[in-house]
Amino acid sequence: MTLERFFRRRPPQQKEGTSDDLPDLWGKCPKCNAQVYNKELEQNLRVCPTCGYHHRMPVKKRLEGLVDAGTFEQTSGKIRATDPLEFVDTEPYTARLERSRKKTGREGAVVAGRATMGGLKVMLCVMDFEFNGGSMGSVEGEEITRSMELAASEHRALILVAASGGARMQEGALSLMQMAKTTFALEELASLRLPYITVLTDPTTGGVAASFAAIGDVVIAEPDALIGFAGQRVIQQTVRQNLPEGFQRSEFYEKKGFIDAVIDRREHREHLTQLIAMLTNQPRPEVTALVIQADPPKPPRGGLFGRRG
Amino acid sequence: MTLERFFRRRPPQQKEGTSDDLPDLWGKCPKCNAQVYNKELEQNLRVCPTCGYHHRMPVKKRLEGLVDAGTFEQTSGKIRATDPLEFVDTEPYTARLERSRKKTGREGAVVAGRATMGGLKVMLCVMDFEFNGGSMGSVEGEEITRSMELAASEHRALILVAASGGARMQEGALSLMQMAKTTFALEELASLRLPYITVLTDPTTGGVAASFAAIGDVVIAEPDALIGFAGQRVIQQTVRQNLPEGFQRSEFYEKKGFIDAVIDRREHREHLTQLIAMLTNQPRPEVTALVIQADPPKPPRGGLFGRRG
Amino acid sequence: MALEFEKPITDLETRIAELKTYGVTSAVDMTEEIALLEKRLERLRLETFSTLTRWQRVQLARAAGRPTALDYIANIFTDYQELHGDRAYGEDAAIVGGLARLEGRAVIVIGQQKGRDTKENIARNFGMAHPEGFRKAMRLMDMADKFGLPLITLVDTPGAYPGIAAEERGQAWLIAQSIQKMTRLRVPVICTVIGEGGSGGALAVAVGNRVLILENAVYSTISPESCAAIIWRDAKEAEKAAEAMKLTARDLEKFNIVDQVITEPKGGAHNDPEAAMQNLKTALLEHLAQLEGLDESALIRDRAARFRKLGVFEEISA
Amino acid sequence: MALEFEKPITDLETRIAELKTYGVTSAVDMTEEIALLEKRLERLRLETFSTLTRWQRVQLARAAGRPTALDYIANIFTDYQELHGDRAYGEDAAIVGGLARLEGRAVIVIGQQKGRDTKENIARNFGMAHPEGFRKAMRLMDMADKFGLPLITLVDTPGAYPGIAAEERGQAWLIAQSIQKMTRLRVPVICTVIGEGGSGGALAVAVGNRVLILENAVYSTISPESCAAIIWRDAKEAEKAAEAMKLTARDLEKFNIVDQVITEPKGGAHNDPEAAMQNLKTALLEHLAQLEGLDESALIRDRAARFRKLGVFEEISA
Ligand SMILES: [Zn+2]
Ligand SMILES: [Zn+2]
Repeated sequence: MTLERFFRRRPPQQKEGTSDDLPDLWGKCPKCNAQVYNKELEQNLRVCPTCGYHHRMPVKKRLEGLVDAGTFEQTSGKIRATDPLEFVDTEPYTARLERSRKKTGREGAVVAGRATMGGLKVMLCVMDFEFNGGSMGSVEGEEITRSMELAASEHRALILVAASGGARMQEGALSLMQMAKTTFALEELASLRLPYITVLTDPTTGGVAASFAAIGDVVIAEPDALIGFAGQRVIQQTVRQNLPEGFQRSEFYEKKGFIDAVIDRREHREHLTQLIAMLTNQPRPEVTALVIQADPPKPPRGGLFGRRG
Repeated sequence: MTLERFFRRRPPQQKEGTSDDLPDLWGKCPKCNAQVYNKELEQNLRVCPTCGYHHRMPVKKRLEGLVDAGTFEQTSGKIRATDPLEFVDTEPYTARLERSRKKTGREGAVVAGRATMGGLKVMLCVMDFEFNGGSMGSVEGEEITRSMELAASEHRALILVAASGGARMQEGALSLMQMAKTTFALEELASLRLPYITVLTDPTTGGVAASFAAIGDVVIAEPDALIGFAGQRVIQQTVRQNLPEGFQRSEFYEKKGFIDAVIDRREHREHLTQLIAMLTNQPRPEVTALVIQADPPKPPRGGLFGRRG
Repeated sequence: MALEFEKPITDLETRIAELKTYGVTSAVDMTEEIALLEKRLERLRLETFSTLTRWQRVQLARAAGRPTALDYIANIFTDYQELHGDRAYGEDAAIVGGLARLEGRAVIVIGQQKGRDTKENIARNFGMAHPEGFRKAMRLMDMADKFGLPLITLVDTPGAYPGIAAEERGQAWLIAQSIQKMTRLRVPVICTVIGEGGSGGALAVAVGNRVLILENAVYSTISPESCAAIIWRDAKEAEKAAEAMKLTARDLEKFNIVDQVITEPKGGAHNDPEAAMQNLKTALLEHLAQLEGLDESALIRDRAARFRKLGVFEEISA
Repeated sequence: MALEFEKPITDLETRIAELKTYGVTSAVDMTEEIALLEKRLERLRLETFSTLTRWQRVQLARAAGRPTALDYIANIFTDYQELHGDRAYGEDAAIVGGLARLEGRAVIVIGQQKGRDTKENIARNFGMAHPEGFRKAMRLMDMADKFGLPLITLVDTPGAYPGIAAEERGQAWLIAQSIQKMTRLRVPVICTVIGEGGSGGALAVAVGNRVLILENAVYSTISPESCAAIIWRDAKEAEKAAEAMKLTARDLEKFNIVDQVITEPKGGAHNDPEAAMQNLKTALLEHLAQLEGLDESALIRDRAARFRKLGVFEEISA
């Protein structure tokens, strides 16, 4: 599957950004310091083979790792941000937008589209932290809302992969309103009993954490992702004490009861597919092994999908 | 209003128990040690005029303090307990039952009936702690269930005044099942948008606390009432430490978020009436002052019913 | 306590009062002078309040003497009966609510409550709710929904509380749940920003069929101070940030984020609370009358449609 | 670890095993003797287990080697995917649950989970849930309801945990809420007491269209020890209490508290877990097949009618 195919619906005037491929080199894991060959890291979905550290994942790579090969068909990218507030701080908002566009080759922080997973019809929304910190402006809210509407009308389960610093300041309260707008759009999905599953990745904070990302029928998270409403600096300034070890990380919130399961990225494909199949009471799909996966999958946390009994 | 009128539907074979009137004497408040003339205490709905201590309230006195004079019409008392388990401990269950019957003049720990409050149609269930510690057996569960059904069919709001040590051991799991049976009967009330309000009095614990008493649309409690699932002795044996001051009392649970308001008994009549009127969107009823009330009512906690604005 | 920009006005008020006293005690007739000065005062007030900067509005929205939710509740409604608790963890005094009557009509009212003095502010955490506060609000929303009672909310919070315990108990999730709960209510929902509409903590109780705002209230996705801290790395640039953020009632009206701006009396709500309350009451009654014509599913559709339109972007012509 | 009354059986088993070894090593033919002894063992087992006292059943229901909820889940279901958390306060390991398939049919399964060793027992609080455990169960029930998935619960708890924190977080309210949630589910609900059905903590997840129970499981409103402590002021009288309480599967069947008693293999579920699981699986499939014929409101009515009948009393002829 080529990347072109992945993004065949991208409007022609948009240039593709960087390839997202890692250079053909050795790198160093920021957590365990182990040397790792980038090709191997890539094949391992950017999870450190030594310690399991989850590197940030470019959107295209993530989609490749999730859906049935060649089935992703992009629906997003037909709208673009304007500057309704004429917001200027150290530079105009329009300049910031332009930089994000150049950097990512996108019009906003949300990539959405149709695909199948194990043959099941799904809709996916993946947030791109590289676009203005994954912040939620009018475009992002609209993309997500349209995806929800499309999922409902085409009877697809919806998977949303969150990565966001929160609301987009430069769009003021318009940004805030996206939290409500997207939530409204979930109702039609719910009434059709279509599953809505969210995947929280590092970081998922602010207005995104406090709206559509939090209210998946099932909420899973990647290991060690930063999650929460308030930023750690703000909290520290408020309470004037050190934050506890592991505070606001995936494992913390799993223990606090807010996340269904912390799941290794390499298991998402199988896990999400089986969840959707069960929630919609469809026969058990066989999920084809991911070609780019190099090492054998680890035993899943908190439950097994292996057939037993 | 005579007590006979209050209980005119009591089956004739039942003898009335003790009069429930306090003897014409001076008594001593167990909390503040103040001397109080019993007649005065009675007029004050058995609330200590000095410190506000709430003495236990006999069922008839409570009904008298709540409903429009002369409107109570008893519906309970047509069934009686048997001894399905043939339970014998230090004495047979039948002997225990007989003692409770003699002591209270009732067949069970629940007195139920129709009435009006400020002219609004209500159904009331009041538990009698004097009957086997207000424990819930088959008869009690059935009385409450029938009251709920009757309230639904006659379109009445339901007020339940709880006082119970919990399940009735001597009826085994049959007692436990009453927790579910009564809860099912609430559905019809809910679907008709009829309010169900519970009043927790000292003590409300065990299976009663953990079923119908807890799930009122509004849950109010008398001051300083003992409330909770597990008994304090059991908790102490489990955790082997002293229980905190005020643990499991009304005020404790108000602070912990489980009770809508702790309300002085002398305000229940007005409070409950206005609540029901608002929940059913009926015009504001004028509640006639309670004749037996001797001292001026204290300002209500947490809100006023006085007309303002 | 006058705000900085109100000083010239209050100073002049003091002078006039002094002059009046002088006139009485000295038996010199100052009537003419006083009349002139009072006209001047009137003009000064008008000038000041018709040219308020956004930052000045922020200050007004937060002014210590400004009426709080419970003040509005006590004056606009009757028979208020406060209900407490979230049935899960605790009672949060930063959010109040219960049953009340609005011109006789029973409603559920929810308010974000700031303190009226330091002591109360500490008890109410300056109007910043913890998760249990939002859960309490949700319980009241459920009650409104179950009994078919209109829901009136009064928004006034710097934001959800950014503390360790609040995050531990899932602040993000509770805000999201509260928003979702409001999208589903089968009753008329009217929300009014009466002071500060701070971010997700405000939105959590502001998903209404109508969203109203008082003239000097503000509503934003972040406080000007925090915005300034992020952009200029200096919270003191808040004035600059407030200008950029377009967070005033009139700004929000332009983007359809609010449906009506409720006029405040001259000098702001804190100068004549009764008048401000009367204005809000009139608006609430009008909107409620409109909404009571809609059935349950129409109310949900109306609310969804209201929010569906919010956002500004352009279609790319391929 | 054999229970006291199982000792004669296990002793005889040991003897037979020794004899077999002897037969092999000494080359003396013991076939006949062994056959005789094995018949004797069979008879002994039958006698013991057909005349179990109630107190012995209580001990069996609590036996250390008895299969736990997760054992049943692993063997009866496939594709089990555990989901965690209550979305409000915490994750409670005393209650487990998630999505799974029962012969291919997707269901929600909830189990009360005791530990299989001391360490796990501490982690799982001996199967005694806190409020967050019941809230977690309720969340799974909501999921079943939303997606139309049958709900299967496995009951095995000494009771809800009687601790300070549990009471502080509203144990009574959560049990009541969970019961109420179950009364409203629009899906088939089948509950099975697999070990100890302890009081309100058990009932909180046992309000089903069908309530099944394993042959040696018990279900009661209080533990025999607590009952004895109250009545005789001596927990050691538990045996006497157990007799009085009529808490065994067969007792409960008489009062229609359970709909079916699932046969356990000879010597109890712990002696042949596979067989016990197979028996339960067969029963679950049968009952599920019956219930899947009912529509949503019929399922609720069926469940309500089942519980409406429970209780024993007599009408007073006036
Ligand atoms: Zn590493
Ligand atoms: Zn006293």
